Amino acid sequence: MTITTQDLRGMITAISATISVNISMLNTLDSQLGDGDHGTTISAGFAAAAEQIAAADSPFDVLRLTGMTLMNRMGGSSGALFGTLFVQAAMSVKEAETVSLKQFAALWQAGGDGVMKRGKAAPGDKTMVDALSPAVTALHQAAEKGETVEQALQAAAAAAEQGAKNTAEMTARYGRAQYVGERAIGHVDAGAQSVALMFSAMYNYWKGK
Amino acid sequence: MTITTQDLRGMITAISATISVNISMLNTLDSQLGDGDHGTTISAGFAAAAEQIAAADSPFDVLRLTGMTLMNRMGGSSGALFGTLFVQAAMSVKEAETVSLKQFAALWQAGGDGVMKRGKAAPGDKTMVDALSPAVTALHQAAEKGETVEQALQAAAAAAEQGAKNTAEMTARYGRAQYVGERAIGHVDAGAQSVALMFSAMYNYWKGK
Amino acid sequence: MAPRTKKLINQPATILSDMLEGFAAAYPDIVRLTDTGLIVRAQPKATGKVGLVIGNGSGHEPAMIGLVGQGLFDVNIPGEIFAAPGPGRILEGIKAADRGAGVLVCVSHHAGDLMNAEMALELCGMEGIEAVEMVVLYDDISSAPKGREAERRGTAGLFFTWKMLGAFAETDATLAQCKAMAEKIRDNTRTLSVAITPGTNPVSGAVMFQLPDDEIEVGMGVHGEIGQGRQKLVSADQTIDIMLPPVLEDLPFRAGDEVLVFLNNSGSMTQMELFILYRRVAQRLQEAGIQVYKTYIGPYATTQEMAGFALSLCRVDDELKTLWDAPAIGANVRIVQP
Amino acid sequence: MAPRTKKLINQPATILSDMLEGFAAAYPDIVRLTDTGLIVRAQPKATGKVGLVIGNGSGHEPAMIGLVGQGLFDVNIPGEIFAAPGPGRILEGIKAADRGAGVLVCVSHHAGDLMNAEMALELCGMEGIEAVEMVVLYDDISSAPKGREAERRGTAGLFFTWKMLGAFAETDATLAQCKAMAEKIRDNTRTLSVAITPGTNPVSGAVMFQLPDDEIEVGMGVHGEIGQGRQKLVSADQTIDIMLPPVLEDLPFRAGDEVLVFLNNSGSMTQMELFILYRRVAQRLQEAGIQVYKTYIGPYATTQEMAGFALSLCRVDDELKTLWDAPAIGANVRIVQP
Ligand SMILES: Nc1ncnc2c1ncn2[C@@H]1O[C@H](COP(=O)(O)OP(=O)(O)O)[C@@H](O)[C@H]1O
Ligand SMILES: Nc1ncnc2c1ncn2[C@@H]1O[C@H](COP(=O)(O)OP(=O)(O)O)[C@@H](O)[C@H]1O
Ligand SMILES: [Mg+2]
Ligand SMILES: [Mg+2]
Ligand SMILES: [Mg+2]
Ligand SMILES: [Mg+2]
Repeated sequence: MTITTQDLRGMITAISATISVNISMLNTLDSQLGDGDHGTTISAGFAAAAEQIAAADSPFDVLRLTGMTLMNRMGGSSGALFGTLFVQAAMSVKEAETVSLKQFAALWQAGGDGVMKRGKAAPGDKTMVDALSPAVTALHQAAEKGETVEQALQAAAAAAEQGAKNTAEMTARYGRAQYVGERAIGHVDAGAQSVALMFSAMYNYWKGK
Repeated sequence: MTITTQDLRGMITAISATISVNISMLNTLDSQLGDGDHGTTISAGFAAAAEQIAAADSPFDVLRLTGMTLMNRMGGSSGALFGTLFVQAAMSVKEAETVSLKQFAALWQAGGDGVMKRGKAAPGDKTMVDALSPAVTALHQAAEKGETVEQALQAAAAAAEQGAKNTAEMTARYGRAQYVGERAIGHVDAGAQSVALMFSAMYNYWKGK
Repeated sequence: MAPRTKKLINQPATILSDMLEGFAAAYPDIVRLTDTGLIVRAQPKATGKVGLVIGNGSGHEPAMIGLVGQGLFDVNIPGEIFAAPGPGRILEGIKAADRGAGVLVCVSHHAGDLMNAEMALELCGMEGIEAVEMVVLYDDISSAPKGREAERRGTAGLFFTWKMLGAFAETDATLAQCKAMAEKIRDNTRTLSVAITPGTNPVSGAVMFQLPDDEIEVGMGVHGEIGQGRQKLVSADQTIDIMLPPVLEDLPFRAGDEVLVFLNNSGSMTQMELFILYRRVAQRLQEAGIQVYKTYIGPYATTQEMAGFALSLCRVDDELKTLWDAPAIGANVRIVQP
Repeated sequence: MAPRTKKLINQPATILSDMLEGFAAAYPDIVRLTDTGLIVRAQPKATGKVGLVIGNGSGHEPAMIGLVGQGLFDVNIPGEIFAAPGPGRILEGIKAADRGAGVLVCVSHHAGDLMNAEMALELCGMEGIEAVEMVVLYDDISSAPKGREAERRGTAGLFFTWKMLGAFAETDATLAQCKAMAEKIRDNTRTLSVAITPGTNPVSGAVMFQLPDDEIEVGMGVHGEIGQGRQKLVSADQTIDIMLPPVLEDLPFRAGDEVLVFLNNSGSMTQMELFILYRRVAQRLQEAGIQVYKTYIGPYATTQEMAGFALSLCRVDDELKTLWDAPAIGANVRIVQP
């Protein structure tokens, strides 16, 4: 079973819808560690992206347009990082007409690598990387085991959610949260929670189609 | 019995001492109706005046130096008005070597007229005039009745105190208190209270000498 | 002693002298602090020109120490916080400003400023100093009704007079002409202020007035004097819609008029807010057919860290436009054309 | 919707566009707002000169919209409140600043600013735009220890770079020379900030940090980032005595050096306090044998209505002195010599 351009458009739309109903939750998380705008910012970014991709007609186009829109609409570090995630993901499916589960795992891997290169944070630094990285691992494992896309997304969503939860135990070395020091402990990172919501939205899209 | 230059110097010194122990009371009064600095301001003025007059050798000199010092040290409207009070008082004893009770009443009359001319306020406008004006009347009456200076000062002090108390019932047309409107009612005017303290200090000086 | 408010001062008694020393040390090219506490120009203007002097209570910086310099005042006599200087010091200021063509004593209309200036002029009379005139300026439409303009307070709009009178006094204008020019500018200026949050008095540490979280005070004076009344906090556009019409009606400013616009920052307004407010002013003036010649946005007369602003308009003709565009180089107020 | 803080805005979503429209309307002689939301010079500089560009989060006004103009920036790309603009908009800014001699993209070192500028340069590479360089600037000694200067944040001291680099880019300097000049100024600049009371985020309405009534935060960043630690509120003189020594030691500034001094008003400090603080700075520098060439006191990078200030020093030689004295005419920053 492969993932089509239409599926990717549907997933971006689903992410946008999910994020939009979680704006104040994400703002609240960000207000513990940062400036309290993450929900507002990322929701505006995905809403714009969901509009922009209406006519995108290849996996590359959907992902690249999403990334460019996030970058320019969100601005700041999170725009750069979420934008890079999708732009780098796009680069790994440049010629593809559809995306296999293996390719799907690889594109998130490429996106995640782009984020780590751009932002310097590694797993354990209390950022979006802490949700992204286990999700990518889960996708790879599912692909190796020959699971379905739905099973893979379910596992990725669960791994991302757990990864986000785990950030509560960490202190931050990057982003505004680095300035709150030990006071960060006990609070989930907003960007990691957004990544968890992204995978959960993609799983729900797939389950419901 | 006449009032000598030395007496006038003693009275200014007594005023300075009395005002200095009432700074916060006067500031508190002023903070109800104005900017809360009247005690600080007038105390600094009289302290400087008491220093300046050490070598003054005529009633004119004592009063004029006091007035000039108040003006320049206090600044603002109250410096102008308390300064004018003493400068105009000085002008009415220009040549005198000592001051009779009648002259004493006349010099405060002249000072008070100067204040009213400079500041435009009349009795009833909730200003220092409301303490000054009854004190002057009391001095005139005592002089006419042939009372002693001590009796005259006692009556003037009582009249000024009552006059200050009466300002609580008034609303203001001059000074910063004009901006608080009806909210002024119930509060004694700080400048009127200072005038009452002045006469009370002069009475105590005389009683104690 | 412990500071009584959350302000970085040393002690209340030395605020004025500490400030003046720091100010003069920062701007030696522009001002000098005299032994008697006057702020005078580092380079006095040429002889034969009218001297401009003003005394005022301190605590409103940049007013007025920041307005001594080329194209502005010759001498400022700073008083204690919110208290005009006494007549003796004003007299010294008058003497320091005299360049042989007379001195104009400018008064922002407040009781203390006026009384002390009057007394200083009486002292001039006693000393035989003759070429001295006084001009009393006012602009605040909230402080007395139309028809009783001379009872109004001097507030932010006087900035127009200082700037243009300052330029005029750099020419060969006579003392009488300077006084007439000040009156001309005054009579074409109208101002209305609004306060959002109070400042604190740096001497007493007292908050200068109370204002509920959802209210504003329209007509606030520069010392926190209560104005026309409270209103609900509304949007920036609605605030301008409340403030501009009474200003326009008072002069009145009419279609076809050309104006200078000034938004005075009372202390802690953000520039962000002032630009948002100005956007609406520009829109409304355009609708009214009134043309903006130049705009000035910034602090002039502040009330410590009070948040609020004054909206001030001045109707200009060609003569005033030329005076506005002339360079003004005070320590904290520099008007130069690109 | 009801304003969420006691600020005069219309609504959070339109803060940026409302502000830019009002700003451009107020200063048509100096700036123009493009359709794509860039602030560019009203009169572009002559062809053959290096273009200077900077993108940044808004909410720090006058930074950086107020620093576009003669002797300053050619183009500013204002981002949303406290968020750097994305790479696509920076690319537009680069194109708008190009006068045929290349463009220097200036970055105040913050993660978002740096990442977005890097991406913009990658876009330039993809589009074949070659004469573009990036320079990353930092000055805040509290944000990383000595020896790790390149990790430090860009704060108020960058004002020195903008002013002098701006003057340099009005000459025939090449792109490489401009970049080297920016680095020279950066490497001679050190800054330390202090915050007294917090500002509020105009979008969320949230107070940006908490500080007890009797404490100050030394090392505060321009977005309310916590610094080195809290200290008790002390007098103005004592505050300078805490702040100046680490600044002097860091470069180090030595006896015989000549310096520019800048006190940045973070928002709602009174000028009164800044002059009182400057007095002590001048005293201490004199004691240390360090000569002040020029002083600048005023807002540059504000954090909304936060009360606080930054103390910044830049060591200058004859070349830098000449650049400092050249005229700079931005909308809200005008440096002209008397
Ligand atoms: N260097 C980084 N690497 C990875 N993720 C980062 C980095 N910096 C910030 N983030 C992510 O961005 C999130 C904050 O996003 P947002 O609030 O939108 O931006 P800002 O901090 O500029 O307000 C953080 O929760 C974190 O997950
Ligand atoms: N026009 C006036 N005529 C008479 N007295 C006045 C007038 N204006 C003010 N005062 C007196 O001055 C007092 C206030 O003095 P003070 O607090 O020292 O000055 P300020 O109001 O400038 O702070 C008032 O309480 C009032 O008695
Ligand atoms: Mg955030
Ligand atoms: Mg008072
Ligand atoms: Mg007072
Ligand atoms: Mg943010």
